[in-house]
Amino acid sequence: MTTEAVIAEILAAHPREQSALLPILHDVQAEFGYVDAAAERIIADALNLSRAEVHGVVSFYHDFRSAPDPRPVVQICQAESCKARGIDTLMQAARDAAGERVRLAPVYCLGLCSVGPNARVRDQLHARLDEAQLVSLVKAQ
Amino acid sequence: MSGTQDRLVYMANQIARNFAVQGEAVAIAATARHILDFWDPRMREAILAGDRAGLSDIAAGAIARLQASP
Amino acid sequence: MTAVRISDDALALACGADALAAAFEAAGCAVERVSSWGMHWLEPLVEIDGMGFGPATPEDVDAILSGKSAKAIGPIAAHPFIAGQQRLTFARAGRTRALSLEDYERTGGWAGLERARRIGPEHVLDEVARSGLRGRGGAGFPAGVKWRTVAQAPGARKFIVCNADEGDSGTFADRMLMEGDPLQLIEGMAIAAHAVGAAQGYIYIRSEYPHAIRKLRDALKLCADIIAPFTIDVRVGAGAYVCGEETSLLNSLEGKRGEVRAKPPLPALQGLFGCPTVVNNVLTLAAVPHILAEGGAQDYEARGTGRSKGTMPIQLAGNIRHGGLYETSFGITLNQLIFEIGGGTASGRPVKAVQVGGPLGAYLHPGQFDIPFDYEAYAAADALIGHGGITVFDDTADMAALARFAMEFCAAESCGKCTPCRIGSVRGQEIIDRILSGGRQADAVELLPQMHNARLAQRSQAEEVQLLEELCAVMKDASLCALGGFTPYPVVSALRHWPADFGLGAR
Amino acid sequence: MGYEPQADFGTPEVRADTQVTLTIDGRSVTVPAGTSVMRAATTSGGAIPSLCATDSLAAFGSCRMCLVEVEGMRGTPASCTTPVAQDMIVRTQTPRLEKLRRGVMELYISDHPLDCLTCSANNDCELQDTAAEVGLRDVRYGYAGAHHLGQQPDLSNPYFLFAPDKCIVCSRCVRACDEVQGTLALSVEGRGFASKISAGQRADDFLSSDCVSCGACVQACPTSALMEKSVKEHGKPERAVITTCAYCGVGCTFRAEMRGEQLVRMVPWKDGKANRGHSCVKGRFAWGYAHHQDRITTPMIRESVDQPWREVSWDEALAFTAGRISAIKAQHGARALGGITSSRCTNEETFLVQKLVRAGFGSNNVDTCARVCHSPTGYGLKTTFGTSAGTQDFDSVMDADVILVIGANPTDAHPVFASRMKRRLRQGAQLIVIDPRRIDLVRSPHVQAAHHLPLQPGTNVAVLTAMAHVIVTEGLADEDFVRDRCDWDEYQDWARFVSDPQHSPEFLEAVTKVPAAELRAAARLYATGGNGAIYYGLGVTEHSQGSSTVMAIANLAMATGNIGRPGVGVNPLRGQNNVQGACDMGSFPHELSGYRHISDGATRTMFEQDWGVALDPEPGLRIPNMLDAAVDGTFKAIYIQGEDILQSDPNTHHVAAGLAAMDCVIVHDLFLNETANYAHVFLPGSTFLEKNGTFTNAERRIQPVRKVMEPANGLEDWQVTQALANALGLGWAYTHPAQILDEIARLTPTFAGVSWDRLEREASLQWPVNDQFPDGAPVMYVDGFVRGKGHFVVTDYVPTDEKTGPRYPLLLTTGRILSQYNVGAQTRRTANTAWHPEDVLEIHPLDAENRGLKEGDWARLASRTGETSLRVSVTDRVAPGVVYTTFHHPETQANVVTTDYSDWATNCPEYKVTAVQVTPSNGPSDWQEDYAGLTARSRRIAAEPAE
Repeated sequence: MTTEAVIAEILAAHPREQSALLPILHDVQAEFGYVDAAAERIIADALNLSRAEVHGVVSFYHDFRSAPDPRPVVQICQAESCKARGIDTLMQAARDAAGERVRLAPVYCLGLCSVGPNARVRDQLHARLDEAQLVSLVKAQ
Repeated sequence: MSGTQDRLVYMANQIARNFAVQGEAVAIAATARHILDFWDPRMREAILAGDRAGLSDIAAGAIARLQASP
Repeated sequence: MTAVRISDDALALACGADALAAAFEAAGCAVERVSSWGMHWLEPLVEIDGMGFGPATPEDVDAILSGKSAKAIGPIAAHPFIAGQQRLTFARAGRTRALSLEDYERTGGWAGLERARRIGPEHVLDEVARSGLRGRGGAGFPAGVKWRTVAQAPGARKFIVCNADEGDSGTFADRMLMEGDPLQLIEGMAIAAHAVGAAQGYIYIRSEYPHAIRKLRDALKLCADIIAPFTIDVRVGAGAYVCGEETSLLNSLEGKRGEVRAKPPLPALQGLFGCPTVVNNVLTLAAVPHILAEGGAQDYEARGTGRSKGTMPIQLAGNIRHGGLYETSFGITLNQLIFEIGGGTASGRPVKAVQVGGPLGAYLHPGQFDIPFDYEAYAAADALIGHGGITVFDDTADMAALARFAMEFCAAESCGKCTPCRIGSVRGQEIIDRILSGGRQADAVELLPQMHNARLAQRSQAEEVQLLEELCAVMKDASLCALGGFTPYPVVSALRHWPADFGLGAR
Repeated sequence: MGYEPQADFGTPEVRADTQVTLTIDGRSVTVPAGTSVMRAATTSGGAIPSLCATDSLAAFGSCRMCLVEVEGMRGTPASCTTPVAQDMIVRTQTPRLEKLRRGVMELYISDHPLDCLTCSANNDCELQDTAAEVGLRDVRYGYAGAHHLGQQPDLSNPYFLFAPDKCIVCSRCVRACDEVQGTLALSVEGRGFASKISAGQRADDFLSSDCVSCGACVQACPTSALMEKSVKEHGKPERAVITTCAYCGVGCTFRAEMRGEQLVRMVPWKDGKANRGHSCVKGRFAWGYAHHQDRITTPMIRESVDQPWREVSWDEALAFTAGRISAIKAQHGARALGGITSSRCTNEETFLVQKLVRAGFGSNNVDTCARVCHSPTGYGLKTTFGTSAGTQDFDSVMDADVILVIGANPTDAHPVFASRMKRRLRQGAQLIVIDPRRIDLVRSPHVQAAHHLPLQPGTNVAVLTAMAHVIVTEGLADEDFVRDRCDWDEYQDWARFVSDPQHSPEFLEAVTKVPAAELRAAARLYATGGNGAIYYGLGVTEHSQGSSTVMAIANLAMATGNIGRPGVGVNPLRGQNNVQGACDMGSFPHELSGYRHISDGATRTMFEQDWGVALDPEPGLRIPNMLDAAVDGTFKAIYIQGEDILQSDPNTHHVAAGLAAMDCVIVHDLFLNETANYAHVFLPGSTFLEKNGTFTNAERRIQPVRKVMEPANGLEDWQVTQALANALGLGWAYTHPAQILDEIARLTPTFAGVSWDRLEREASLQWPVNDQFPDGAPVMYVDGFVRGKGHFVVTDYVPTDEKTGPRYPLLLTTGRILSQYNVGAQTRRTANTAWHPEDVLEIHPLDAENRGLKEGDWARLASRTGETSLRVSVTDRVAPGVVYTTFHHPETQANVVTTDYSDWATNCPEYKVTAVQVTPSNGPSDWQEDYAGLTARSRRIAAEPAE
């Protein structure tokens, strides 16, 4: 299917209202891994919004990317509870393991604050990470 | 449309056609009144003097009325 | 066949609960996935006939089944961590399956909603007011007052919005409740809808909580008939901490940039789509079914201290030995929570600081650990309870780095609307860096001869500290919302109590 | 008047029944409930520093400069977002507030350029002013931190630039685009410190974005981030003159901001009641034609049109002209002479031209461009309501619940009013659009028509009759209103007529091509949706049944009781700035000012006594009749002020033949226009910036036009007309247009209370202004119709004689575009050509494919009257079988193909329906090339003035 057709299918599953914008963007992001300028235009037209509005929304939220990034992503919690449990001391090793191949994305809290350091890969959660576990998690991607 | 006379006949017929819905008697009076109100004298004179063959019944009635009491 | 109960809460999963459950099934057991008891250091926790084993791994299965496991903790319900709590909101934690209508009804589910429907909206509003329930999201605003405002506001359309954008580090009670007892939250929203005359509700969950999102969506399918004609949609955030602020959450729900709105107008009068809207936190709404059950309001009102009524689900997090969910009446102290209940630090080192109330909360010094857990008492100490998260740090913590992180976090998550937050948080990081490097020389621009008014002399470390304090005052008093307004709490408290970490003498 | 920005109260005015009294810094202040503390403070003379607040936009609360202390309230609330309360005690200036404001300002300046003295906003910058107000003396953060400096400015828009490093991210531009203009072309991109203003998407600049260049964002910007290029070029203005725009019929008022005789910028005047502080790309920016090198400033004459022009003195030009006119009059009589008044000129100038024709030439052969635009409005509304004008003021739209737009394209042709309409639509009013094209209003961000009826061009009457059928047969008429206000017998006749099954939507669907169910739904909505307001334009009038359509509209409004209060009414959207005024001033050949027939003895006597001459009691020739008579040899000379009939009137060949047949064509204009190709005398004209007088807009609002600069040719247009009159021996002695206005008031009952002094005091008046309506009438017929009872007229659908067939299978309809105005004489001489450099033909994809035409291809557009070539744009905005173009460019001359079919009652040309064929073409047609050659020859000017 063409990009337009896929987006049309996504749009068909949602009401044509501005309040459906985030759900639609989530679906487009999930489908393609990004929401680019062309997608912004199609969505704007469907919801009768201006393309500036849609672009403003897309660029506001960290979950939406404007361009493809084929690298696997490991989200590592950098918030206080994980700091209290030593995440900062593991980051250099994680960065070394990731190199250019894996994208390490900071996340501020996964809600597992009593068992950090924590990481997330897609919907898989990982807790009580030590350096070896974090490095192998990054390398496994 | 070629020529002023043709054009005047067309105009008179067009006016008549739009008044026609009100019935012939009213339409003749209204068409005559309209021509009197809005046409330059030379136009009125020209249509009175010219060939009326192309006029519709209402338009012809209106022109006749104008001729009777200009 | 042995019946084994293991949590399917995200935290248990992160600790390996699925592999453990598979191992028990492989060993021929009937595994039932239940909510978490909230004793996180024991997750994955295995329950067989009321007896607990944890934290368990697949290697422990044989020993557990043969009764020889060293990980046995005895009867779970009698564990001091559980027995010492006053669980109202988390009464079902560990005891029921999240998506079992049967379990829910058996444990008193829907009683509050049924009674609410019986007594009518006016009495519901009275009872919520009488219970003294205050917003659990952080602001502590009386729920009864908010509901009544919405109920009385003119407007054909009204909404119930559940703020489940639990972004504070050190908090996880919302997540646990949504994953473990979603029906209770739904029941609370249905009661609110009945009270104020709303037909539609939304639960706004952060995208970092995929398990909670799935559980709530499934739960809503199960009970759609029960809450009808009220309907609820689950909406997913998109990576914006600031959307935990209620007005920015509303903008996000409307499909807009998650920028904060100025108040007034209050959301209770002009909220979602400009209509009167109840915006309450998960814990606030989840407390409502108990309050609406027979005698619930009196029970609730009877607990707590001063104007802080009822119970608070406190979250013990960070470097703590016994971390988890601890629901108790207001008035408890940090000393009790950290040392008696939490068992001190996980690292075994001395406690240096405790941050209460998430990234916008003050760092409390051990000298302040006797302050009673109470909205007003904390406010008096320039601290806040927030969402009840307690993050413990041991003596390796660098409080200057944490202060800088507070500014960094604010800069990363600022919506960008108001100036103190948008620019101030960036300048805050820069000043802390300069303080740590001992002050600063005039920069190239200041040294230009055109810059007649700029000061050419070095700015001393003390002057930079003063500038940081003034910046914090500007952010605190001038920011549009709590993100910019409360970021100074961790910064100023770190500076005040641990000046040495900033390279300063005692102040 | 000196230069000082208009006062800004920070937040919009609030209207409330209750008043609240509070204390601000010890002063007692009383304001309407709901007013912000900021506005209350400003009103009472104690402005609070602010940056994100401006009174054209809803309070936003982002800059945090306007914090105040309120007794009993925690913290320091922002005064812009805090409403007043009874007995509130506010302090706006305390040590704590001073410190906070200075602290916030210190943050702003830590990320802002420091080159105030060389900034184009120097001394006209709110950031600079506020920094001064809060006493910022040093930025202790230094300048080495993170910042946004060094970003390249966006210079893409011809008129303004965007310098992102001067932006303080207050969002005023974004909010202005959203709230005031309604285009939503701007957004904030990113968040936090990375927030920046974005025109459209990441790759967009202002020119490629949805921006319509209305200037609202530039107006809203508190710094020089968005700045007029003209200010950058010329410097800060030093004086300002309030005047009225000379583009469309909205009648926006502007501050013309001047430096010496150089116009620096036009800024919408916030107190203007027509525009309420808003503007469009034409009025705001497209004024460069006034300084254009093409301006002719010296009179020119020639014996015959094959000769080059000869530049001469005013005296020689006037003597030459008077000589020719007198000679023709002597030989052929007064009725061989005539004139055309201009809807672009002032009321006073228009009045003088018709006076010159009637009293000087001695004929009633005077007409105006309304002949070719809104003459059916005059006829239709006078017949039904009794007055030849719209019923409402523009503010009325804010009370409308259902807005019916028929044959109008407000976002292009009346953009400032369209923005108000869109604001009301965003508030929830419902919209019905009746138009062959899917105009922008049908669907654009946050606006969606409830019903679009894409009718076959030429079937307006059928569609409106079908709507009436639904309303009457479904019992939706407001019979109480009709019995009270209208002639009941006539209503019953009308109701019987429309109830006929032959007028049902289902029966007429074959004619109108409008789905019957959709038409029924639209009719029900209009009749039952609350206040229903009809807005219409030239898509109604420019038809063989233009007058019938106007009356059909009036019938609908009366039948549903939508007359006589705010939010309802029948509202013609007038094309040119003073087309209402030109009609009011007696520009039609059959009537004197105030719409009184020339045959009425009492009226004529009044004029004859005042003017001291006898007047011809017979109606004169209309423009098309003048051209016919010229060809016939009975019409010999014409004085045309500010019109280009060759380009704007239909059937160009016929117009050219008429002009060529005359002995004396006098063109009085700014430029050597197309008509001047056939002229013997060219009298240089003055722009609206160079004269005093009044314009009357579409809501009957009379507003002053003030001289901003001296006329380039030395004379205002009324002075030229007077000089010509005096060359003919009339002895006029007006020294100021105020005296002409006094004469108009003396001779015109509906203007009795109008005077220049009063307009100076009250800024505008909506006629009628007389004993019955001493303060004018924003909404008409509140207490009944002028003619007594409202008059229902049965309007039969009579199809046009212009029919498609095998040779000409498509229907052409014509219209306007935002950036160009009318024949383009002004706008083509500005940077507006960036948006619309040429006329293009819109064609449906199916029709394009059948003809092998692709986007941008040249096509030959032919009708039975002529042909031209232009590029095509393939779009489904038009239905299959319909093509569309604009008529702004003489290179295209779209009117070469339009016919001389016209409205039955007024001879308003049928521009909107022409049967055409479209075929591929290699480029401009032979005729276009010949015409270009003719124009070049005709515009030759002799190198040396003849002795």
